[in-house]
Amino acid sequence: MKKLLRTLQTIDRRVLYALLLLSVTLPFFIPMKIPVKISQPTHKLYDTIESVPENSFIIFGSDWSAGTRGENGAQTEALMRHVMRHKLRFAILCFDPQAATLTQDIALKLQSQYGYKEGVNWTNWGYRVQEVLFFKAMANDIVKTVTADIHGTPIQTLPVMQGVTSATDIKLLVNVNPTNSYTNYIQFLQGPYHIPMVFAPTAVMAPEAFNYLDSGQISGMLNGLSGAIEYEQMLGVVGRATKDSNCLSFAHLLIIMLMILGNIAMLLERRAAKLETQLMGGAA
Amino acid sequence: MSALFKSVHGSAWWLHVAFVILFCVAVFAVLQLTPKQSRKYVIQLVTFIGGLFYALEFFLPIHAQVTAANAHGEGNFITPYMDVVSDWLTVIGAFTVGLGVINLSMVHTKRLAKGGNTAFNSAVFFVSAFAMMAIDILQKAHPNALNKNIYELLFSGALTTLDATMFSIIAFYIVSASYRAFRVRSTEATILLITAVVVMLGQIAVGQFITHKLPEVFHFESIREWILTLANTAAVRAIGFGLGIGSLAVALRIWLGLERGSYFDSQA
Amino acid sequence: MNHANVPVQILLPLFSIVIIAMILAARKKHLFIRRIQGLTAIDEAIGRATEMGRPMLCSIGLGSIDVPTLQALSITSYIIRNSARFNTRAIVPVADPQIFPVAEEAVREAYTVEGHPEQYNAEDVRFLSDRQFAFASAVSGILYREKVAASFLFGTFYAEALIFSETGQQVGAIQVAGTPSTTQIPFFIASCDYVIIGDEFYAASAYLSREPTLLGSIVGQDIAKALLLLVVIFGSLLVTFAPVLGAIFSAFLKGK
Amino acid sequence: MSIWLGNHTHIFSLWIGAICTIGLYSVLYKENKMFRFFEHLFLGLATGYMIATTWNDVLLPKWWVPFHDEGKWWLAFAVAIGSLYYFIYSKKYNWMARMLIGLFLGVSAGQQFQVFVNDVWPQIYMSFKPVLPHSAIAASAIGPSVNAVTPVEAINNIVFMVILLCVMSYFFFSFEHKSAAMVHSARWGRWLMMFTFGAIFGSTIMARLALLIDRMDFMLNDFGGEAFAWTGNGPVAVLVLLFGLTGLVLYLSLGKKQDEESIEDPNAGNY
Repeated sequence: MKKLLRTLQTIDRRVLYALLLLSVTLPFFIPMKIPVKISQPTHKLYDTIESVPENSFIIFGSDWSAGTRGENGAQTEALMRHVMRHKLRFAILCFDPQAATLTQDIALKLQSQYGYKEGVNWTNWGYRVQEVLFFKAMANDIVKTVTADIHGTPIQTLPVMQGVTSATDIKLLVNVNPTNSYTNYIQFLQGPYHIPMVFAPTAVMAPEAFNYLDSGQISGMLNGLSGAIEYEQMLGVVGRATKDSNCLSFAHLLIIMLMILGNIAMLLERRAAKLETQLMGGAA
Repeated sequence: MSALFKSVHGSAWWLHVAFVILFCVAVFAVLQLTPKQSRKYVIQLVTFIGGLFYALEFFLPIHAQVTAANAHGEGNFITPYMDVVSDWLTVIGAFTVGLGVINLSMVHTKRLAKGGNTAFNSAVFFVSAFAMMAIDILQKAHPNALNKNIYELLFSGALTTLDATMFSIIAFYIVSASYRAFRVRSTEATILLITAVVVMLGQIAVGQFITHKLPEVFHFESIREWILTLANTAAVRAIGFGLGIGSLAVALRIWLGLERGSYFDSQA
Repeated sequence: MNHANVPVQILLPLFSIVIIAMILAARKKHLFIRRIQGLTAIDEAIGRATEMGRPMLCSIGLGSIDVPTLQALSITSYIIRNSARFNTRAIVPVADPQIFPVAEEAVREAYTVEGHPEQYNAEDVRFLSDRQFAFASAVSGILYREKVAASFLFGTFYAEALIFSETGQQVGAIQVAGTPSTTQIPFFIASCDYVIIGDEFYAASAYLSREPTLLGSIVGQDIAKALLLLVVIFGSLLVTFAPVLGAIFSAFLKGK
Repeated sequence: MSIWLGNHTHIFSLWIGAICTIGLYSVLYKENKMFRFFEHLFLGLATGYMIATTWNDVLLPKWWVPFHDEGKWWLAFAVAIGSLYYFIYSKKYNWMARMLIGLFLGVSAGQQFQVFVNDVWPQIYMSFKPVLPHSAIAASAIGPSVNAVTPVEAINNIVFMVILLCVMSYFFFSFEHKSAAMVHSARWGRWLMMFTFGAIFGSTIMARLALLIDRMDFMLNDFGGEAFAWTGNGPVAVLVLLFGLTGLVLYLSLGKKQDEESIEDPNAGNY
């Protein structure tokens, strides 16, 4: 018994690692759907996109790379599904070189499900540098600033860009961004041109962004992976996030259980030691 | 002034560059004449001027300043020079990359000479560094399919995967760290344990399911949100105030040469 | 904010003057600083490394030439000066090319000041990589292979914080950490032996060196913090009892 | 060659990715030769990439093109000044390098004012919290409109202010915390910080787990789905392989457990 209590407090870390590996892989193969509660910021985001008139032109800013794909990839997929279902025209805009191709892949994967076509319903402006200067110039003249899409096609020839010339033609800003450069969107597009903006940060960055949500500068927000899970549930689809959700639940439960187990074993051992000293007649 | 700084090409360019080099060598030679005991004042002066430029630009009153790039610009008389100065500083700063590379090469060349398994790894280092550098510069200069594909293999196939893998290793370490450290040994550790567990339960579907029959205030996700938006903001803000003032004090000490007891002391 | 607005132009110079005045006033006086537990542990950690005859790791974090990293270098200088007389080796991994020459100079200087310039080894101030996780994997490698006995983690850290401290924990190093990156402090707490929190990071050099000027700076910082707190309390009272005036005051500070 | 590589880039990339992933994960067992190899590969690639991006993104557009192609000869000064850094290796001229370092120290100190204002300033006026409830006030000639404060909000604001004051009181260093109020406030400040740190820990766990899940998604679905498609069910095949490997490693490590040091940390909780 004593030995067991000790062992439970000092499980080899490799065993812990193996358990974690189990808990994040098995749920991929066990289909289930645990309903989640939709949080306020997610609700607001959904309503914001719903309130944009059909066929409006929006910007889909995407600034993440492979490092945060776990969160931002799922968010991008969920948001893009909604944008496509709601029949909005969109342009992907990236300030990270990897984001341009990663987001392109997601759009290509989803487009057939919603009858979308690149160039007609959406376009990818690709990777851009010097965000602030780009925004300032783009706000005045989109065609001249952007010039061509990711394949080098002049954007004025694309059907998706018809009637879009300056910032006033943009009806919504979406930004999936693991860093704090989303504030550039707020400062240089959302603020000056009063375009509604929604934001999808990683869970780590979310607490800071609540300030902007409070002040109304951001109209809705997806908080990390859990935001994406809620969103898929609102959309009624089972996408990447829902599958990840089960892995997440399993892994969380594993960690909580390990913490509790270690503590119980420690307390029991302490009590046993105390009892022992009392029995031995020691004045504790 | 603008007559002097005019673009030149061909042999005139070479002449100008040679002049600059000679001029700088002369200036450095003159500087070297500075007596040893006054050198630290020269360094101090340079430090002060570097800081003064940015401090003045920030503090001096501003007025509207319309430029070609920015119709709503504003600034003071220093503002127009900001871009130029930051470009120069970026370029000069970029030369430090050479120092880093020298250091890395020194360490790994020595290991190569030693032989054995360490030498093998150092060889791996040199080969991969050279390959990545060459292909990255090549694919920018000649973006043909072959270069693009090799780059794709090295960058997306290897480098970003290694990045993501090392990043995800943290998940394993979090498990071992929380299991080992979050024990009810002291008041502080207990507080840590309890809030961590409550917040974790609030962010997974299962945790939300446990409390879904209770009134909304007692839901794990509500408690989590309250902690993160209210309690957390207040404490992080208080810490931030202290950090802000602390960093301001360090900046002032470095700028004005008041730092003591470390390298910046003898520097000043 | 790209430029100072009027309240910033008033308040920020005021804070600065208070701090500078206290530094200048402190040159003669004996000043008090309260105990900071984590910092007392530094000497213990150096002693442990010396006893075991194994090296120490002094990380200055991931920052470039910026104030937190320069402060981290100050603390590192102190650690090296204290270890120089025991001839204990200190490895300083560097993640940014711009801070690299500064770190090299600071470490060399620390050995020279203590009268042991021969102990400086150019290869122990090691530039590894400017890429976050390549740096993290290389530091892990150092921790494992050099069998580091004491690990000091001061500076700006991001996600790699836990990689360093867990690896250090695995090799049995005694670990002291302090960072202005508040989000990483919980991970240090979970896996380091001693952690200094928040502002203690900026008080560290004064606490360690007991230099009068630095202690004066601490007094100045305390006064500036108190002033800042007064502004917050005043503003809160205003928005409570005279909401309209409060709104005007906030707008004034905002500069609109 | 070019076409063949073009057709196989994707599958090669998957294989490289999978091997790199397993290579780095091997450190979870213990530091070993395989990890060392991938560590050095990683370091090498990162170094090569650093040199290339410094040239491609900084020196080429900001220096070489204007200097050489556009004939702005005075940019030669940048090289001359930048080369001062290399005097760091010379005893005699070392101080020239220090001069350049001093310039950059000054610049970062001077920029700190703006950094301070951008970080801290908005937090000041955002901390003005009404601690008593009141109804909404319409905009007037004197000032703007003010939103109503509900009793719940007022209570939350009081909690906010108390936390702010307690935590800040912990960070006063220049006098001994003697008075009972100060001692208690500072102690509560420390506890409240632990409360916050627990919350940060808990919420960050999600982000880190998401990364691991993404990696496993790559291993099982991206890599397994394509490279092991011939087995009929690639993801399951990779899963089986992965656990075979893990089991083997566990068997090896637990077998040798006796001669390894105890993993319990004698100093845990003693920070």
